[in-house]
Amino acid sequence: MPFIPHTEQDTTAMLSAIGADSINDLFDEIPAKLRDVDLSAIPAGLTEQEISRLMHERAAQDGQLQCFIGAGAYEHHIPAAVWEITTRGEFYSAYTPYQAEASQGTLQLLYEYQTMMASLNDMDVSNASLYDGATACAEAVLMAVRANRKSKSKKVLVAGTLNPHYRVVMDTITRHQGIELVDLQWDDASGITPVDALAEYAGADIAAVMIQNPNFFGRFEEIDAMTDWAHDNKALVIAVCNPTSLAIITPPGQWGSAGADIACGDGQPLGAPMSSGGPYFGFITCKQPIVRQMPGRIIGRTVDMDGKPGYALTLQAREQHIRRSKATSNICTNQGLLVTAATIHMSIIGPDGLAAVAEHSHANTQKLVALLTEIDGVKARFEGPTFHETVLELNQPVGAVLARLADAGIAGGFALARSPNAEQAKLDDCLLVCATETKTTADLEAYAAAMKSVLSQQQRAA
Amino acid sequence: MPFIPHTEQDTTAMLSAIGADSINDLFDEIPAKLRDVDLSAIPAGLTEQEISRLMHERAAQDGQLQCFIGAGAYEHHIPAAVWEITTRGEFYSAYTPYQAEASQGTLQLLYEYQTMMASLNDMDVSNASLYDGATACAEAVLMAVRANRKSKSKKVLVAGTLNPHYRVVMDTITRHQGIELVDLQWDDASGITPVDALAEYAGADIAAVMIQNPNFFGRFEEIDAMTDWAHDNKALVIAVCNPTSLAIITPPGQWGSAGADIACGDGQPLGAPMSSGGPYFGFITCKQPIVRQMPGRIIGRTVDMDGKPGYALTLQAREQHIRRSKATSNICTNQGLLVTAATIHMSIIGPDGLAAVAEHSHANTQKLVALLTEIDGVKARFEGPTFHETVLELNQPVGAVLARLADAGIAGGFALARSPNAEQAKLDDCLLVCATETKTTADLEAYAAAMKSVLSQQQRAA
Amino acid sequence: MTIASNETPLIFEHSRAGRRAFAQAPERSAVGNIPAGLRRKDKPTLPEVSELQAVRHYTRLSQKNFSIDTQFYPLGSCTMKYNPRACNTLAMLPQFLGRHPLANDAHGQGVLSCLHDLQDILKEVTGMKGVALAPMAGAQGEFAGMAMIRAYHDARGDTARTEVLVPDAAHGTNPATAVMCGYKVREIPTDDQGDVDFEALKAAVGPQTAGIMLTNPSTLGVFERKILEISSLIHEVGGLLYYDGANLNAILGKCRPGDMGFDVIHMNLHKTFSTPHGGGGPGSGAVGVSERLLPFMPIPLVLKEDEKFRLATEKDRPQSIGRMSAFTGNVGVLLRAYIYARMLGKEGMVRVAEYATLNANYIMAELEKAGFDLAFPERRASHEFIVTLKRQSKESGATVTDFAKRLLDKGYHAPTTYFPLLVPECLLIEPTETEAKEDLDGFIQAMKDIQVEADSDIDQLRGAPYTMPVRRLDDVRAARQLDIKWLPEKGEAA
Amino acid sequence: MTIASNETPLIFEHSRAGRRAFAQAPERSAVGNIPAGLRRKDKPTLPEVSELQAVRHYTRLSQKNFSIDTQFYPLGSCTMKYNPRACNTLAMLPQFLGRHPLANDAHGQGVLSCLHDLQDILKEVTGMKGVALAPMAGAQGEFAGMAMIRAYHDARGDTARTEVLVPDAAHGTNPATAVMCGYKVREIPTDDQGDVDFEALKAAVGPQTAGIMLTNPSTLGVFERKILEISSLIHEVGGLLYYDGANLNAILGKCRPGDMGFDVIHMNLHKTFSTPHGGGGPGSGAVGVSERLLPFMPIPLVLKEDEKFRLATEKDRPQSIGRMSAFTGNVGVLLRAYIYARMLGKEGMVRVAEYATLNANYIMAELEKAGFDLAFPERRASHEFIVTLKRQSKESGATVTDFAKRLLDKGYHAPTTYFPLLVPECLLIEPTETEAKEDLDGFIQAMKDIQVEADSDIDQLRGAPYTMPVRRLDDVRAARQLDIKWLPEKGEAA
Ligand SMILES: Cc1ncc(COP(=O)(O)O)c(C=O)c1O
Ligand SMILES: Cc1ncc(COP(=O)(O)O)c(C=O)c1O
Repeated sequence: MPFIPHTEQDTTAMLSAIGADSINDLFDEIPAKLRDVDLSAIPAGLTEQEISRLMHERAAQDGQLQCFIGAGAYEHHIPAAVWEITTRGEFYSAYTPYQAEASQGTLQLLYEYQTMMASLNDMDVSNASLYDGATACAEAVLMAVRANRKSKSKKVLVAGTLNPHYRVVMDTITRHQGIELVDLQWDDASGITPVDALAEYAGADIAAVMIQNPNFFGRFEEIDAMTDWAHDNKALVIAVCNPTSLAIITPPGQWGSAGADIACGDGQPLGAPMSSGGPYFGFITCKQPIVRQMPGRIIGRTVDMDGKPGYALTLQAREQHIRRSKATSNICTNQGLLVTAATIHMSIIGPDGLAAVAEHSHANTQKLVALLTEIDGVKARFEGPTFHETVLELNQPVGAVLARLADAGIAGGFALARSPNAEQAKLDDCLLVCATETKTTADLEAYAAAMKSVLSQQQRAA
Repeated sequence: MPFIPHTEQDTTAMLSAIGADSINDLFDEIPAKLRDVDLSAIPAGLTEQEISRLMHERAAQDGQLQCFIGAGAYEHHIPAAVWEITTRGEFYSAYTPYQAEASQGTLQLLYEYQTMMASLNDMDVSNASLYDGATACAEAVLMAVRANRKSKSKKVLVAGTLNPHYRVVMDTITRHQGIELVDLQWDDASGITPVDALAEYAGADIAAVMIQNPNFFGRFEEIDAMTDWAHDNKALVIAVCNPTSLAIITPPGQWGSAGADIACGDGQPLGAPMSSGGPYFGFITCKQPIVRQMPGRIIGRTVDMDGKPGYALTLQAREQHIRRSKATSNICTNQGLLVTAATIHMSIIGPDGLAAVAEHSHANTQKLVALLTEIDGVKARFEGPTFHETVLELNQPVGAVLARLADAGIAGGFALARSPNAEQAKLDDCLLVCATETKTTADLEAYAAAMKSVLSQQQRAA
Repeated sequence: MTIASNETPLIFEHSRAGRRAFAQAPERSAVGNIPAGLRRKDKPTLPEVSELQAVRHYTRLSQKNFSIDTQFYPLGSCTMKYNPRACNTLAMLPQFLGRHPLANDAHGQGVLSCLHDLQDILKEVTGMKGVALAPMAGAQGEFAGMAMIRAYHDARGDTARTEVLVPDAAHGTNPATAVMCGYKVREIPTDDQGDVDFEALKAAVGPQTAGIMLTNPSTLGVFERKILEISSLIHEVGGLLYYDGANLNAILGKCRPGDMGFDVIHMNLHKTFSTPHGGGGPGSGAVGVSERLLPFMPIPLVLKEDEKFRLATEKDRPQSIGRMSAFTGNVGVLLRAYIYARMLGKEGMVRVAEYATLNANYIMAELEKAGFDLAFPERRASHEFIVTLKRQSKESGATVTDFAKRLLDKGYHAPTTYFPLLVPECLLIEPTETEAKEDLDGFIQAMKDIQVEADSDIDQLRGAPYTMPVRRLDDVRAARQLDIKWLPEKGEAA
Repeated sequence: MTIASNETPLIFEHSRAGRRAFAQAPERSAVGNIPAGLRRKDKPTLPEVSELQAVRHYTRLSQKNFSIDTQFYPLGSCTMKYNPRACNTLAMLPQFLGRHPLANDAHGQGVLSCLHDLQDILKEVTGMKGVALAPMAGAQGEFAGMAMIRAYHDARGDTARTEVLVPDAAHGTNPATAVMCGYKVREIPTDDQGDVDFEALKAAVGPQTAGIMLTNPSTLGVFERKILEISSLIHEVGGLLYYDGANLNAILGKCRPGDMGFDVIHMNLHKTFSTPHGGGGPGSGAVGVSERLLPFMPIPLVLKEDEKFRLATEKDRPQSIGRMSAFTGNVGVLLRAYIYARMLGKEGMVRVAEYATLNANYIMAELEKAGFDLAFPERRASHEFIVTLKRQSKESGATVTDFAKRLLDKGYHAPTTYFPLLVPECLLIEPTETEAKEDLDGFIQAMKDIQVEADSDIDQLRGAPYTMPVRRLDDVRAARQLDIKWLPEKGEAA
């Protein structure tokens, strides 16, 4: 009986203490007609040795491509220490820190995380995580609508350059609460949201404006002008950011003259492996006055009976287990272990290390773009600088090119035709590429060589 | 400066506290002519990301063969929990438990290990490890010579069926102490040491007789008769055993009417990966009366100032740090972490699990031998049962066959021609095979199919 | 012992400008073509420490936690059972970790096959017709479930249904979720046997009823005996039934929500399927549905076509409620659940429920013999049960909090306290199937000893815990004098 | 805190007949053709526990240890520095772990290339002409070294050399090794500056001198200033010089044993090259040799021929002293050392010595200012130095043991105590280069505080430690009432 410690004697003794004849008797309150379950379609149990072999075989099927895809999930070097400590039993197998005195490890770590995340965004406060970047955006919208007491409209302007995977989740989650999400069109030449696009909403009742910077195309938005416009028009500003960029790019707290009101995003680049999409974690930070509208857990520092400092969950009156139907969100379990990894990750690489990662990712992407745009049939789609992702336009269908690159062991980028944002999907000859600090010059050259060969073969075939 | 935490300010402040102008000044007692070192031939430092890539590339070069080699190192399933706990910082990065109060974790674990190892061998006491099986055999010889007060001869009879890799190390290590190792020839038909081989030494001054069971050929020695003969002739008995076998095979403490006096071997099968040969660990156990001749560390249970039980190093007066030139051995650092793994491994699989591993390894080897000996040109070399290794005789040069099998992804066994024991090396058409519990029937059949194909190709080629 | 009992400074207090784990990131370099105006000028407050300092700090912090790997953790409703280590090791194979979520399906057949097989196993064991793995925790599974119920009614043009029924014993996520899906919540009372008050329920249902959210066994630790009647009642009025699967461990392989008549169910794979809780998450709230909700399942789903696996998209599932996460949900958690499910196998599933139930009933019987009051003394325990200290608290003044804190001193994590809200001074005790009799006995003895202390030395009890890194913390101060971020100017731990 | 401070039962006390981690081993099966007479009849005393019980037990036990990952550990002569985690992770890649030692070299080019490169790096950094990686710890390296010295003399027919010189400050392994190699040991005294007493040495050398075993800097924490004179002296009489590399950390990249005239050296890779000590081992005692000892190096060695790597055997090296282990030595340890060496690189090597020396001299300076007596106040510290409490112990009665135990209470591992034997009441303090100034300051403060306590409350000091899982242990009883194995009949921890 894997994972069950009972000996026959134990079971017998326990049943007799209970006064039951058999384990089955313990289920006698369940209506008899429910108690006949056929599990024959489930395979028989495997030993650890057997499952180990199976999983190794399955993993081998997936292979290991050289990754040049970004689009919301990024390959970064993760120090070996990060997951070795994160998976220590005391972190890995603990529950939510409801008994604070027996959870000071997790609680202090989360307090440190809140500090780091708030500072990275240059915002006042952070919560202890949401599910992922997409749900963080959805929660940010709901939070902004609650927090903007001046607005009645529940209307939120969303830059069309937002990560489209986030955008669809915002739909799923905000749909039932009368929220209206209005997409702003970007400028076709520059790939950023023109401040003019806002003009038509001047004076209208807008609860919030949401801007991603660097945006999905890797381009820098006019964050100062947009932020000031929003505040002038009594709208809150929701910033969506990649934490890596925040080491070297103006953080949300410094956007415009007053800074963004809420800043959120996905923490994956801070120590979470790409893992086919999860688990990652969503972060959300905000200005102090609206902290009581924040969803999710928050840890506070306090003192014990002896006046000694300690940490505990706080502001729980916002949460579902206290406030129930009036909670700021239904979230309960969050992504604690990923935050544990991120906190250790940030501690190990530090502010300079994170800046170096950002700089090298930027430089590698520039180098890659330079190499690729030398090839006949490849050009940059938008004018202007980018962070660590750039949109390229090919003279051939992107899907087929990516398939050929994959045969050569290269995950070549994200085909914008696959974007769930219909406007973005119109960029159907376009490819979003990303080269992080994990890539060597040889890797970049190998990609360019493969691209050259694929394009010339396709050309010949055509 | 990887791994160095000093900021410039720290360094300056420290130098000024010391009263030195530069770090270099701290080396001013070293003769000047020694202080000019050219390290230019050493490569520049790598980041963790760079070394990680390099090591992955090197690992990939080695590939992963299906392993049917035994001969002293065995592939067994190791529960995932074993190394996850073993590599916890508190075990991994601790020193030898000299400060007992701050090392109760390691010390209690070692006490538990001593208990398990003594019981597995059915001996009175165990030490806390030696380097490996080979050095354990060497130390056992030295110990036996010291312990056998009745003998003056320093002569030890060694069964010729001992693992030849152990045998050569015994030479290296015992050579300078006037020890005479006399090899006994085995019976050519059965592959075991005939008790008759001892007859010529009857009445001679023999310090000890060393017997491996199951022996290097996988065969069972006549342990009872040999043990009784040795004791009748005032010689001590040194047993060499594979710990896996001890779950189902008569343990040394039960050999003959009085049991062996010393039992040793390699602990690798208990949770140590094969790792190209190490780190493994040597175990040594003995009868109580000769414990003071034991080499290596021993942990004892005692009490603290409050009468509470606790653990500490004991009988240290045998060791080099106290007894110096009169110590029982020069060993200091041992193989503690491997013992940690073995203790956790034994705890997780338990006595029934270990017996099951032994039984399945035995059964798989029998199955493999049955499949292989069906092939033209393959037959069993020795008559009689074997544990989990068997010697096969091929009708073709073994080296070439193994090379072809390796091309097919199979490490097919150990060619006895490579034995460092010249007598064993005469079995030059012979192959020692082993199939542990890690092998499925499909694996065994794949090996047999590959062997069949290799042999028939070689035949055609010849 | 000292190792962890000293006050641990914050990581920031180890920070010194210019210190760094230099092996871990490249040297700084030029910022290329990013205009100066877009660049950050200040340095964020991330710690500047050496690798050893970080390793030591977080290793020591970890030692301040209770966890399954170190303590018995009978936290009701949370199913704190052993998280097999192999699940972690195998889910972290490099190919799994290194795969980008937008890599093509052809280079993901391994991971997709695992997810597909997991969908199938969960279908069988819950008796549902389809399973989607997208939701990232129980609460998100609830959201997906309620959104499907809403989509179902909407698709039929049945838009007058505005109300969701929720028993008063329900977990807070239930009402919170219903509201997020645009419903009004109507609470249904519990009868004195812990079942839903059937008469009250009958009175509450009507054409406005979109559905009901139940967990069975309920958070009161008892099996809802009238479940089939409830199911008929709700269906008769056109409502649907939602099953909160947080308590699935109690019935795994013994009976199935699908057979009870539920239309949608979420599972907490981080409970029943033993993925670790990680000090707060991540989890996975896979959802299972009945026939009628199949079209509405969240995407992506893993489809199998011609022995190949692929992710279903909006095109495949036009009626889907949509996506719950940017990509494919908490894949790493799903892999752990899959590995665990395969190790259990069909024989193992039912043992989970059996021994979890045996353990709960055993502690319940022993505590009752020792004089503790049970919330529902005439009922069987499911995998958990409730002790109420109402009487004791009157007699001795000892509260549930006092018991909880004192248990920590004795090396046991406290059960869930003050939940469900309707039972006064309650402890919800869930031992799980992976704990051995002698550990249960130790816990029972600890409870008895605390009772003795409550009767003899209440002040001693009130001062607990004594052996943790901190004594009882001031929660009120935590909320009033909000200190939720370290500020450099605050200096040493205040 | 409670987590680890409770008495932890032995794993055997969790054992119950028939309990087992069933996922971890196949079911029992028939024993095939093994005759009944050869089979074991009794069941060995291995614990019968569940997987959770084993995981919990050993996780909790681990928490009772001090370690580098949790504490400052200034254990002189032991070089307890940070063990980079990547070294462990990368040395445990599955291909490395899964390779059988007798697999052919063609399927081991990856691991062999690492070992070969390591040989080269160690040659460069020690200034020796050849390096062999076979020895499995320092003491075995010493054995290999002395066996080579003997083989050298023997090969020249120079068999009258029966004596090995060893300074009185030497580590116990030195004399023990010399004896294992068949030599007599002659002790050489130390002068009042901590150098070898050169006059005494001159008087001791002669045709009977096989060689001398030195460590430089010595275990007294000072650099042997007359090293070049010593080297000439020994070589003049036909002896060879052995370098005990335990203290290599002090001079790494700064100066080289080869340049000092040593003929053979062992390195403790588990010290200088930062492989973990694992609570006692494993280590690696790689040896480096001068030109004249090249033929005698232990096998296997890794050879590079035509860009391929292979292991040298007896055939390649007929004069070799032979094999030290069944296979290739502690390969996993060697991989860790290689990874560490590559991460340091040439720039990093020298920094090791520099900052290790800076740290030691800093603590020495501060302790001296605080009134502690240094064994050699006029000398620079190397990477370690000695404080003697002789005066204090007379004044206050406080011993080195008292200081050591009280340091534990303050969260610091004790320095090495009572070694080297010739300095009374000594503490050998080695901080290593990976500790930060503020941690050194904390240690210095702790020493001062203990001194205050020694002067004010000696009884309090003598009772230390107070915060460990146990208080001071009775070593005498441990040796007299030998209890080195748990017996079922002993029952509960006695
Ligand atoms: C009964 C019940 N329902 C729902 C939930 C919510 O699940 P999750 O925490 O995974 O969001 C929980 C978890 O605590 C629960 O106990
Ligand atoms: C000076 C000195 N020499 C030799 C040794 C022996 O090395 P090992 O423990 O690796 O055998 C040590 C280790 O403690 C030492 O400090």
